[in-house]
Amino acid sequence: MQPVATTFFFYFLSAVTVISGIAVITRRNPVHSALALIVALLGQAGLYLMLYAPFVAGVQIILYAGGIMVLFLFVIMLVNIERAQKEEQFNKQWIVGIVAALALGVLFVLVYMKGKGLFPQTVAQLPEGENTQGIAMLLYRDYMFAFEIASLLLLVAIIGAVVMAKKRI
Amino acid sequence: MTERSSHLELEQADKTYLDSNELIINMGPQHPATHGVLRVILKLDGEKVLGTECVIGYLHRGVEKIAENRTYTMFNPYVDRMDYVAAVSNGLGYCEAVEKLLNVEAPSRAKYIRVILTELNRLASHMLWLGTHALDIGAITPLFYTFRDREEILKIFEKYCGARLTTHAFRIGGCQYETYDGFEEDVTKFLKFVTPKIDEYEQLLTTNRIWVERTRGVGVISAADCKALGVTGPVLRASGVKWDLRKAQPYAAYSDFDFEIPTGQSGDTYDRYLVRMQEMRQSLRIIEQAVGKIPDGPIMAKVPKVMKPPVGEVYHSIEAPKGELGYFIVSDGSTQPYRVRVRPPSFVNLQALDQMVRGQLVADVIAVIGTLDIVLGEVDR
Amino acid sequence: MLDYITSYLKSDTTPGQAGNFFWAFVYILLIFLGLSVAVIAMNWLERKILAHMQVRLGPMRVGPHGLLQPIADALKLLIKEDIMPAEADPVVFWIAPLIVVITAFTVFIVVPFGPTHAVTDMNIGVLFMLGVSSLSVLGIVTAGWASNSHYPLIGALRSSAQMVSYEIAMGLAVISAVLMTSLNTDGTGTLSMIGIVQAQQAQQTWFIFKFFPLGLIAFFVFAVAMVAETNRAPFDLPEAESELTAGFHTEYSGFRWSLFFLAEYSAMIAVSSIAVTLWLGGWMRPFPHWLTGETWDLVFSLFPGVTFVLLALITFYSTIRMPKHPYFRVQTIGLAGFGAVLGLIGLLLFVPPVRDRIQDIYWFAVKVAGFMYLYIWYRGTFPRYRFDQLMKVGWKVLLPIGLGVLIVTGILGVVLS
Amino acid sequence: MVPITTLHYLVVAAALFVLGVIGVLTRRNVVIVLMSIELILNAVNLNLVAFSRLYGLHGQIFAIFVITDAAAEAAVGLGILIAFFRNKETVNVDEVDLLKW
Repeated sequence: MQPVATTFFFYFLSAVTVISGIAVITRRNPVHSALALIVALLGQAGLYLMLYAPFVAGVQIILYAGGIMVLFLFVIMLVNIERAQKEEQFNKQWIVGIVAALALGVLFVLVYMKGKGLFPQTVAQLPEGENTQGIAMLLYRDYMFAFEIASLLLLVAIIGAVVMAKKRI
Repeated sequence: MTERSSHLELEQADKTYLDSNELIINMGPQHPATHGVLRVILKLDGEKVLGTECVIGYLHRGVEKIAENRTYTMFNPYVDRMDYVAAVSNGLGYCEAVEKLLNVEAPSRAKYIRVILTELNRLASHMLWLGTHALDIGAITPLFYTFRDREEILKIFEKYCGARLTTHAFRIGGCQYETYDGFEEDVTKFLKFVTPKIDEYEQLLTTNRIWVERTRGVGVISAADCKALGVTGPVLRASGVKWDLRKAQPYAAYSDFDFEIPTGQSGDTYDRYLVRMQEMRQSLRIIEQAVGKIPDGPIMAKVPKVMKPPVGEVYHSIEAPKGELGYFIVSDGSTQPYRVRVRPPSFVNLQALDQMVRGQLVADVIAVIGTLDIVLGEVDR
Repeated sequence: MLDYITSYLKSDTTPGQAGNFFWAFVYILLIFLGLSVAVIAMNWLERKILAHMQVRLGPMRVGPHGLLQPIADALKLLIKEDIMPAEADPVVFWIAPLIVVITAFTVFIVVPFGPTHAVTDMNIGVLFMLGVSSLSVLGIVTAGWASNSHYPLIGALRSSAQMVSYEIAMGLAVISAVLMTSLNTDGTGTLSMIGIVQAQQAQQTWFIFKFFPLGLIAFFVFAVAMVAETNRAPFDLPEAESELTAGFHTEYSGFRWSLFFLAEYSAMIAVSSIAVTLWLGGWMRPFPHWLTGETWDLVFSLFPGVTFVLLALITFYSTIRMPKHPYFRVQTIGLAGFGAVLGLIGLLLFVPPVRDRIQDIYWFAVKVAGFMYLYIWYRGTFPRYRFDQLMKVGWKVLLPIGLGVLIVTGILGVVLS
Repeated sequence: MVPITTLHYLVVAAALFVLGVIGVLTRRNVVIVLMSIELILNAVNLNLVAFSRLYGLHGQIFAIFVITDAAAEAAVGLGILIAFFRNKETVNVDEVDLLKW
């Protein structure tokens, strides 16, 4: 499955992602933010597909959009939002924050401009048809230990979440 | 009993679902599972029921008051409108109560006809209960099966007295109508027809895993609690008390027949289901015996045209499909009763709802309302 | 241009892989139309079959034997007033049904109706299907929240909890099937939907019979989880009529509600397609390795035509049995016409080139239809689970079984290879 | 048209990162702050996957680990949020000014 009309889809997906990203941080209602974030995540999954990374795209959809965001929506529905919506949405240091973040952005761009030549110009040959198999090989051979640690991390997270969210255990 | 969860509390029903432990939900009066216009205010902790309050009276028609302005005969059809799915039983109780007041006894042929019709009515009532109860728990098919078979009973009623639901089948002192030609054959045919059908219902439900899981251990009530709350009928018997007015204080011709009182042990919804299924089989037995030895003779005792019972009072109760149905009638010697008080089984049994559902889940409330087998016409009168 | 169109017909890949947009769009259109027809037919069939299970007739008035009833219903839903609760969140209320419907349809682009009959084949086919179908939870949660009412909210929370927990059991069952694909001669497994069926072809068995009874148990886990996943009886708690009136879509009416309806049925077809692909050999005809040879090929290739001719004969039989009253004349003619159309399709399916092209699709559809019948049968038979019991079944029964099957399959795979 | 190179993806990732940082630094609602963190993690993921196009699959493995971390972080973060909300009846970050309550 070759990516087609690369230029169009790249700009389209990037626009979707960035615009939804803006929506995430500007919406008053957290549910709207969450929905915008889901759109951003799906757009990003599309970008992954264009980067010949279908497995990561699949994981992005199934875990991020289908799992984590459902958790977010659940929590948003559980905590009262009516009052929070009427309050001031941005904190007092918002100007400082935006200036700092934009400075960071400028820094990024500068670094990219300077360091453009450092990237290899040739694209690595990644056979798309064996992406999943390749990831499996790496994950269960080279990164076995990290994988186990990650599972432990998830276990700890589960226990932690239960401990904190439960009224009485 | 429950502390009053007043309307005020309903107003300030929490703004946050997480933080406050209690959520108050209004179930009914327009709710598909409350069997009419019962309104139940549920106090919930998540899905767990902390307490209930029944709000009744949406179907109140003042039946007891109407009685005071009607003659004894004129009031007879009104009682059919209380428990409209078991109208025959209601009529039987009223007629026998007035007969007791008048010191009249119905002839034995009339008594046999009464038994047959009342037991058929019990079957019809239990069938309706089974269908709706199963529907509440999510099994849709039994409803259509039971309605198909209940139809046969209603056809017999229709042939006998012209009405299907509110039959007004009996009169004070006996029966108005002689049985139609082929009544016995019809009833025998029906018995043959319905016996395998009851097996069919049991096949659908009794060993169905989901049904058992949904009903076993749900809405448990102990025998002592039943007695304390005045609960009667299958609900009481499922808790292990062998109490059936047909045996305890035989009326009509019940002393002539051989039948058993099915009882349960645990007093949960599953036992109540089993008890009612057994009762249906016992009813078939009674009908079979009654049809076999129905005597000849008059169907109406000598009753004065204008009834003026002597001054006094009477309490007569029968075993209606839902429990003890009692009539307390005070006569002042005139043609109209001074006071009629009905002890409806549904009303009394409904009291047990709160006790049965506390600590259970919302879905169980539905199952318990179904298993109590209430008819709102009778609760509100 | 013509070469472009015909080039795909000669190729042996899906249009997506061949990069043939024309055919990709044709397939998308066909799937969309086919799904809509399937949902309409399913609606009618469900009502009819359920009715006959419950000793009643079902729809009989609109058209002969109620054949036009779904169309009448659809029309009614389309022209109904569109009601939105005053306190609802308008944007989210509007988006929610769209999310559900789009996810339900998107899934179908990787469903292989035949070795070349799919929009595309992805390296991550199964993962994609599971992922996209799990997105419908979002639609349900937002629908419940946007209605701004207690019952829909509880219904939505219930159903999302249910779908999220059953997804795990479902995923485990799927993984064991994917593990089975790695038992090919070349030793590499695949997540691609077409690859999975080809693995079954190569191993000469449906995965339901693989390592008997392991495949069967995994299939069972999946079959239960998929019913829960689509919120159908006996797991239809989110829509428990007797408890929550209609669950998350209580406040929806008219066209929006029909979108939920459409999504529910296409989700049913989607999960059934996964089950058929993973365990029941996808597009393979029965006994492809026992009953081989030209004769058997011919016999099985006649099946589609025979099915339609049989349907046509049944229709003609009902036409004869229609009441002979002028009132029914139009209906009788209509029914005869319907029968004639079915018969013509049947005859068309006997023509050799069509016959060979339609084979795979036919067998796939037949297997999916079997699942659809099961869904209806469940609905007619089972009472509803309670919420805690539902969770118990998901977490304490299906999850351990799924894990066990996965582990044993893995061990067997290693031992045998 | 300019062909799409890795740099393009990096610019998109940078934009997302900046958006995430703005969200974290300026919003008061904890839920949205958490979502902004997800945005930042995603920007990193996009970088990793874009580089994996040049250097091989290792970047994608890292992306998967980042997603795992994101799941753990979301679970714990939302757990804290619920505990916090239950005690303080608010979801604003700048009201989290006590170490103990």
